[in-house]
Amino acid sequence: MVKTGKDRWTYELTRKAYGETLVELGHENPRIVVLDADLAESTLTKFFRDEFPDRFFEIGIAEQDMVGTAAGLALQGFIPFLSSYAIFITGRAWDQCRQDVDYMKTNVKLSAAHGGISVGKDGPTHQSMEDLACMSACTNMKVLVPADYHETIKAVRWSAEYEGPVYFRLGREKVPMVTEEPSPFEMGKGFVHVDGTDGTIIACGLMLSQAIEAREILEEEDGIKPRVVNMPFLKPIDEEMIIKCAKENGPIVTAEEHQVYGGFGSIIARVVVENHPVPMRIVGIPNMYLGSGDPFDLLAIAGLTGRHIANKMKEVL
Amino acid sequence: MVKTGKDRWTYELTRKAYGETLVELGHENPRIVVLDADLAESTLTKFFRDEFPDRFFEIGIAEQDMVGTAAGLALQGFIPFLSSYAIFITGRAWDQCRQDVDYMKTNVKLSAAHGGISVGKDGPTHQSMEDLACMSACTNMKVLVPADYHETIKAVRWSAEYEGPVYFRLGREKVPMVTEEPSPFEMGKGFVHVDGTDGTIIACGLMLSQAIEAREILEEEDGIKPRVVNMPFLKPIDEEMIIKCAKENGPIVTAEEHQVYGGFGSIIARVVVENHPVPMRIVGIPNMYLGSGDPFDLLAIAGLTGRHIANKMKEVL
Amino acid sequence: MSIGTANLSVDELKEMARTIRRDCLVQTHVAKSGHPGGPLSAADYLTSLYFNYVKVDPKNPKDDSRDYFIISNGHCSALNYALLSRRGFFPPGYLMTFRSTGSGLEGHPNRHKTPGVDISAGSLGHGLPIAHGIALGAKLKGSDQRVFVNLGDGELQEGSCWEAIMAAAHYRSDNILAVVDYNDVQIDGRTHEVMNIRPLDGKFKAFGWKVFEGNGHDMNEVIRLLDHAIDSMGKGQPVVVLFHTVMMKGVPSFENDHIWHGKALADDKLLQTALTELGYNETPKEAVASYGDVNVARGEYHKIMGWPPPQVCDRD
Amino acid sequence: MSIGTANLSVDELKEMARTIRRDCLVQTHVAKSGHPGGPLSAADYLTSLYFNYVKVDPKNPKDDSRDYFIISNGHCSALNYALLSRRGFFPPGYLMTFRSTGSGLEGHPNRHKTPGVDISAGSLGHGLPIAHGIALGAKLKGSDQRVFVNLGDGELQEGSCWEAIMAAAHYRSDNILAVVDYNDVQIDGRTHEVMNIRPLDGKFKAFGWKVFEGNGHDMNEVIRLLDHAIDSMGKGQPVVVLFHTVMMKGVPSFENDHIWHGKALADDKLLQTALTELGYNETPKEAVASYGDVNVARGEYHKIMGWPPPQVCDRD
Ligand SMILES: Cc1ncc(C[n+]2csc(CCOP(=O)(O)OP(=O)(O)O)c2C)c(N)n1
Ligand SMILES: Cc1ncc(C[n+]2csc(CCOP(=O)(O)OP(=O)(O)O)c2C)c(N)n1
Ligand SMILES: [Mg+2]
Ligand SMILES: [Mg+2]
Repeated sequence: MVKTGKDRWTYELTRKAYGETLVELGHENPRIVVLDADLAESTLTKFFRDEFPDRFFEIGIAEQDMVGTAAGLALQGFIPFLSSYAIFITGRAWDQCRQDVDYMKTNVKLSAAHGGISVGKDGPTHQSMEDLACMSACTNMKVLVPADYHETIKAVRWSAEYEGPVYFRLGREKVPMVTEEPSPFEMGKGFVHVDGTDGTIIACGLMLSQAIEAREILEEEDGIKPRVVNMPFLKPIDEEMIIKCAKENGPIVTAEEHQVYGGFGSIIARVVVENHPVPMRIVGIPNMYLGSGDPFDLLAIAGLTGRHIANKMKEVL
Repeated sequence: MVKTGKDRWTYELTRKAYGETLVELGHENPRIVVLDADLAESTLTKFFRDEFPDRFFEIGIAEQDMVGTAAGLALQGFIPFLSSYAIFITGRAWDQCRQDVDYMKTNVKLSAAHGGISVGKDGPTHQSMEDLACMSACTNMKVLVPADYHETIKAVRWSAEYEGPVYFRLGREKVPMVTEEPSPFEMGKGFVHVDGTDGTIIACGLMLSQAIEAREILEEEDGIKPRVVNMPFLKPIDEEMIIKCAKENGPIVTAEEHQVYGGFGSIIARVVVENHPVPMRIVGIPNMYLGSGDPFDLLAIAGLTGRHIANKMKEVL
Repeated sequence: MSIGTANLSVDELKEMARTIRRDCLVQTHVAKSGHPGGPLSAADYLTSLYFNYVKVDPKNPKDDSRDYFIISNGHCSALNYALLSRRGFFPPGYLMTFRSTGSGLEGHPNRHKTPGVDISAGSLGHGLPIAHGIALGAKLKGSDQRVFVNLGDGELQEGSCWEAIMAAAHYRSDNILAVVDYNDVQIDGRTHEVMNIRPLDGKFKAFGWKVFEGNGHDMNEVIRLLDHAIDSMGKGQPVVVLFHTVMMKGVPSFENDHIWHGKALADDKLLQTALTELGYNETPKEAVASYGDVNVARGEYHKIMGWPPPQVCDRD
Repeated sequence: MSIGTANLSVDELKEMARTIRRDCLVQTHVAKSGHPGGPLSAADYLTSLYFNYVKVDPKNPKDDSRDYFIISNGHCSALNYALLSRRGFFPPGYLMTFRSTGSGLEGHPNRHKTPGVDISAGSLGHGLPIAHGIALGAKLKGSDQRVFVNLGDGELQEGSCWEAIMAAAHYRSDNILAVVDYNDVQIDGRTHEVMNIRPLDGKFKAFGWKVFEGNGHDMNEVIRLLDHAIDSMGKGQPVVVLFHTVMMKGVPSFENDHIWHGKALADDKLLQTALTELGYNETPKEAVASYGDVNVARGEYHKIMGWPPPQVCDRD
């Protein structure tokens, strides 16, 4: 039997990777500065705050001001990483993200903690299901969702080097460690995580673990071997990889911890219909609020599981 | 020669339809109230203000407060229509739209003036290219873009009757009158505007006029007769109509005055790949800021013209 | 029962506040998550306000003539639920479902899932604009409903609060009373160190509000302040009471430490200390057990909400 | 030329302000769109501030030691452009491309397209947070750059302004000076009627700022106020000057009417009246012609920006 569910993986916090990497970057580059809006204890920018108090700006509960202030610091040549929960960066400060960061092309890194419904017990007001749609619509923004601890380190380091606006989304809970320290990572690129011949599952964020489980279920139950692609970047999206998968393997199932409207699957669907139409299924939050509860319960209710992805692949193959 | 461009149509302001219809509704239903954030002179809620000063709430330049206040009025049983520019409702108050209107399911109507790049000379800070992505991602929100003056009247009247959150987008400029007073209108429905057999062009908002021009260009130049569908609702999207068009006519070209990420075309692409994959082209703003300038210049630069739609249809047929 | 207040004596209010503190601690203990700190700092003055001033009918939560009571800083949900259940909207036993999957008592209040909750809160800075909309609506309807809204002091860093503070004064909305949990604590530390909001009285005054200020834990002072504040309503100006409070008040071992803002006393030992300090002679287990059979409470709650009967599942 | 101020005499400043008013009226006239009202109310004090206090080098707009000058209410772009061109950043002739397709002088300033523009503005309430970030950055770099930021009075209704006002005081950012165009007008009417922001001095003081207030049109008073204000910088507190002004000041037929907030004197007759009232003995045509050949100016501008030479198109 395929091992699914909680016990199969080793888990770690992506925000821990973030907090730790910021400290390393702080030592390497004096231009790195960090801002938070009264969530340093939770986003783990507190590691940086405690190490570099002069380069840490606590803004209090004022996300608009935080984003604007970060843009100002960027104009002075600094590389600001700012943190809050995904829903508050996107919700409270979208205009600032759009005008002061995206339109002005300031070198600001929007680090969005607590993305997705796996926020769990805090409930819908804290669960961000729409941030990827809102941020991907921004013209210059690079948008990515690292899969796990290792990939978060790479994403944060890449963000510091890349000159321009970046939005990356982390989670609240510990998530399965699926990539390795030496796994590949490159802007705008997806990577074949497990190769296969029967359709492709393309996933980002914590859904990569579920995509892997889905593949194992499919192989065991039906001898179906889909390719599994890890695609951390929503923008730029890896068109080449998507087209290649559509051509080589046919049907595609995408998986994301996000509302199906405007998210990862929609972006991929657009590439598919414009280049090489194949049947698809988009696994995401089916346009509903999940309520508050245990993170894994909520993911299951929303259909964000390996089992669900596997069923969708069977439907479409 | 197909008559294209400015001279072909009669033009009228959608916001005029909005302002006038609000006054009619105000007479019919004492529960209608209107809010504005220092743009009554421009959104044309001033008609309502002057007629019903007690039911008009000027909030000043404070969009967050306006949306929250509207939600409060809705809790008291009123039917609030609130107005600002699309970019400011979406940008400054997305969190309020999401939490106080969408999540709380309050009966608030978000009337977004000055959508799209046809805002023109005010430039990118005032041109909303992302609102439809941000709003369609909201779970309970109904999202629509009326094509013209007549359809705006229907949209406003429908909004007043429908119980729940609605976002509709109007424009700054006068736009071609393409629908008739008796043209059909129904929640979540698209309508065949001109029938045809060779592919389908699906458009919303001012792009409907360009879709019609595209059809005429195609017929004249190549004898191609695509179906033209007017689809004002992005959410709920008319899946049935989309699937029917894909099955009957094959290729689909969509046309919207919005960033291609997360907009109208993406929503339709998702329906297409999940139900009946056909080749598509998505005509929208190609991930760029347009600068300020003459509205029709900007539309042409972005490729939002009948000619461009026609070329895309040729590509895909 | 009909619309009205509970009209408790000072001693009854004190005892009720103690009960409610216990409710908050046990809820968060059982959920192993949630926010105890703010609830304990606001417990005294909100108990007084909610039981003795706010007119509601627990049997008819949507009564047209009710006063509105809004806890804008929705992370104080445990307090909100404790107040509602003790006021009679639903059985206290249901508090033990707090934050569990499927419960009506969500991490942050959801107006569709809890009787007596007027707005869904959680994102800070939303309550006052909504409250003001309700207040404007009351006047437009010609109703003498009043709107009471609780704000966190950290919450007042949100610009959206100041927009609504400005607007309420502009509209001379004198049917709104705000109370502020001035505990000088927020997630990242002391409010005056994180992002100083002082002088809060000066700020509210400059924005056109009538301001009262005092100790939020001395029940006699609380009543005096609320009496004055409510007398000041209806005079062309919105009114605010700044209640100086102490986070985790009532359990001295935990008082004033910002780490309890959002951290439950999940550990039995911690809860034991707190219960003892609150004057309860019981173990955490006994405390939880005292709420009775959660499935019975769940059944009653579902009946109140008109929901289908709950499925009793093993996990509880 | 190097970094510094233009150091004009009072009479020169007055004349410069008159020139700049004309620039604003002619720009919006030619564009048949844009905002003349705010530019004319801020013309006197911003001319004084920009020419005599803000240290810049027009030949090196990004000079590392420059002061920052930010017009947060970006709809006053015509004024921003007039100030920049008269200060020497680009030829005034280019003003005649204002708001036309492809021009660097967009409807609202774009930092990538206009030399001397430090931020892209247009959405109100953004300038102060950004300015404060720049100020914090200056201190962190150990630079004595100062940040000057202009705010509209209507703009101060945005909560985001109060967030930044709070933060600047919290951080004791004394290298920032805000000036407010207190013209009591915004799009929908008189600011005190649309959404009253008074008392603005009391609000800023309660938020911890040092406040100066006076007449924004009396050039001697403007200079006195700015001298005092700038002397007050560097003392642990952010500083603001509230300049009482009159919308469309300088052209009495149009003064104080909110319809001119965002309406150009597109009509020749209207511009004629205004030019005459400003003391210019010329027709609108002559006024426009005085700016010279727009294609020459465009060529120079493209050179300054390092853009490819402009394509001369028929429409101009
Ligand atoms: C808009 C928004 N930003 C951030 C948060 C995260 N958050 C929850 S509570 C809190 C601190 C609130 O401080 P305060 O209002 O003083 O409440 P107290 O800690 O005293 O209970 C923060 C930052 C939020 N809920 N909403
Ligand atoms: C966030 C935002 N909301 C609304 C607008 C539209 N708008 C442009 S100018 C203006 C009025 C500004 O008033 P004020 O700051 O007093 O400037 P003045 O009219 O005096 O020039 C408004 C509402 C905007 N630009 N940004
Ligand atoms: Mg507090
Ligand atoms: Mg003004």
